Amino acid sequence: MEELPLEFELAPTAAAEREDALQLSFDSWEGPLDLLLTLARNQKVDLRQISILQLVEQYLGFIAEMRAKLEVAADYLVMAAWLAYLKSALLLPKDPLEEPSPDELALRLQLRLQRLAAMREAAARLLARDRVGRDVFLRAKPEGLHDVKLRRWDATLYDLLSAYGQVKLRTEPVVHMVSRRPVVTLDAALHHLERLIGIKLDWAELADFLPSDYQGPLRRSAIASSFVAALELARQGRVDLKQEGAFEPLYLKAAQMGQQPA
Amino acid sequence: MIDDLERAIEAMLFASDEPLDSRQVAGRLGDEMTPGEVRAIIVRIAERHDGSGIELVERGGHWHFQTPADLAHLLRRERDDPRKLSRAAAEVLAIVAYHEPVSRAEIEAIRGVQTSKGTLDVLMEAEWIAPAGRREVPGRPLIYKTTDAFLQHFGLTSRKDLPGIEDLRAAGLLDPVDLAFEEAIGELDLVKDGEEA
Amino acid sequence: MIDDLERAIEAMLFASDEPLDSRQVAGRLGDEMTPGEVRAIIVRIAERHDGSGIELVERGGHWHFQTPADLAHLLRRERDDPRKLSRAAAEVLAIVAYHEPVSRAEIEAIRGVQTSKGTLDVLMEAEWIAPAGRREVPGRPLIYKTTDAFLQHFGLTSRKDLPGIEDLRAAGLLDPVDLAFEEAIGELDLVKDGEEA
Repeated sequence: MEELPLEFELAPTAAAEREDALQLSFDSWEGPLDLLLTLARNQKVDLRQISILQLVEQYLGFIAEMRAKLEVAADYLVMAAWLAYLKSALLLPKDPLEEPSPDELALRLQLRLQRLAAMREAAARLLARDRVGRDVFLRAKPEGLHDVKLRRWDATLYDLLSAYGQVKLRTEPVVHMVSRRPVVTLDAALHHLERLIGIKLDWAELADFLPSDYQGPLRRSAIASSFVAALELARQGRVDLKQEGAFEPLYLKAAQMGQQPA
Repeated sequence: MIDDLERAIEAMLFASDEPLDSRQVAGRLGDEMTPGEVRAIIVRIAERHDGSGIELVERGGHWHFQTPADLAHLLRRERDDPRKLSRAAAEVLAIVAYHEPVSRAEIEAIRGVQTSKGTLDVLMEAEWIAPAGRREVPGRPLIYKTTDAFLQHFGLTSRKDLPGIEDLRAAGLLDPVDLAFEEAIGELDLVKDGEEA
Repeated sequence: MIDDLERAIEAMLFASDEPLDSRQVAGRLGDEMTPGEVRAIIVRIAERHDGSGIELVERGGHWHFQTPADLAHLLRRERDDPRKLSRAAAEVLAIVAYHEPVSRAEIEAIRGVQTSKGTLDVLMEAEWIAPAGRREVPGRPLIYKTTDAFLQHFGLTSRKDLPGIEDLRAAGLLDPVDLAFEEAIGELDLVKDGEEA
């Protein structure tokens, strides 16, 4: 493998944290990669030269030790299982058909560790910059720049007159004119069906019960209320209903006495 | 080249959250200088800024940076903030215009709803209405009238230019709003039908 | 002798409680100058203050006055470390800064652990990062970027000033693992092919 292209110097504070890492500063760690990185660094080698096998062993040893003392977070255990698998894969003879290969897994892990290490380093360098309020200072009480808003109200003569029109309208005595809408009420339809059901003896289509002079909206209303009326009569056991299928014509006839409705 | 001591004192005065006197500055520098020496340096700093957009001034022996008074106008910017008059305010304004002088209770009686104080305030802020004395009835309520600014804004020569009730009716302004709306929709439908034909 | 325009701009930058860019300054001057012309004057003002106890610095196109870093020891009185960041927050901040715009999932992919909601909140509260729209991938995750306040706080003129960003990019360390993996595998295969030949 190639040399790591960049040498990452550790910030002194990070280094100090690392010394006792494997011991017990467990709560300062964020998760498995974090821990791995710490372990990786303790080997004092370039990440790409790390023996993944050794890393795995140290990590598993650490987890085993920790389990007795601490409630180990679930993601640590997932990582432990993954590493155990990786370890066995590295120890066993290679199966060329296996995908992905342990080498590839190890490579992927190393790439991730490198990237995290780079960001750790970047964070340390960022925090060490000359920061406002710590190293450089601003004016404590600047005069400030102020925008003074001059409120200007806007309305047109039309707004004014239509507003007055609405006031007048609201306070004038109001006469309501309700226009009649062409409807057949449920009561009317019930009455009508009850009358006709005695006359027609055989199955007849619902539409046949409607007066032929009902046209347009009135006819639509009549169909609707007659349908509801037919359901009501069927519920009362006074008519039988029959339909071949959905949206087929609905037939009805007077129920035979003594029979339960269908 | 500005020496380090002068730089340090300048930075101190700049970053301080309150004006400092030369004794305080000397104290922060570690008391290696007398207040008199510090003061000489502060005066030098003030002179260096003389005529710039920043000035170092002394008030009762304490020094602080500020922007020169003659530039204060640059720090304030006035901007128009146009706002549409609310429906309620338009109604109140119209009532004042048609019935003036009129008290708040009378406005409420005509509108048929309570009128918040804020609505009248808005109209007074716009300078479209103004108090016009008090009505000589129990309680002596304030009465309001419209102003010249009102006539000017709405392009009226005098209050007599306001259309009468019959004019309003003829213009359709006394039709219920939803009816007028339906008519407008009807016209739209006609237009559509026409296009399709 | 400093001319009136330069004085005015200097006073504005000095009085403002937040950094201003040249467009804002031009706007306040009444738009009689282009931002480019204003910028030239700001640069002149900055040069005039160079080496004094006050410096005018550019952060993300916005300018503000501050004390020079080398005087920190004189001005730092109490040891109140501003906004002490947790390690997790510092890492997330670095990842956002070096990879922006970046989604939470992408941050987690780099860190290898879940990022608690609180970590992003802390950085947003400090106004160092802000949402920058959504990534147009399934789930449309929110993406984050750093702010001008971030540049200001950390004394960066622009994102190009991020420490070591060019080296990291050149080394491919800002590329996703998948991409680096494909490349590394490709190289391995080439080596293998070479050996076999």
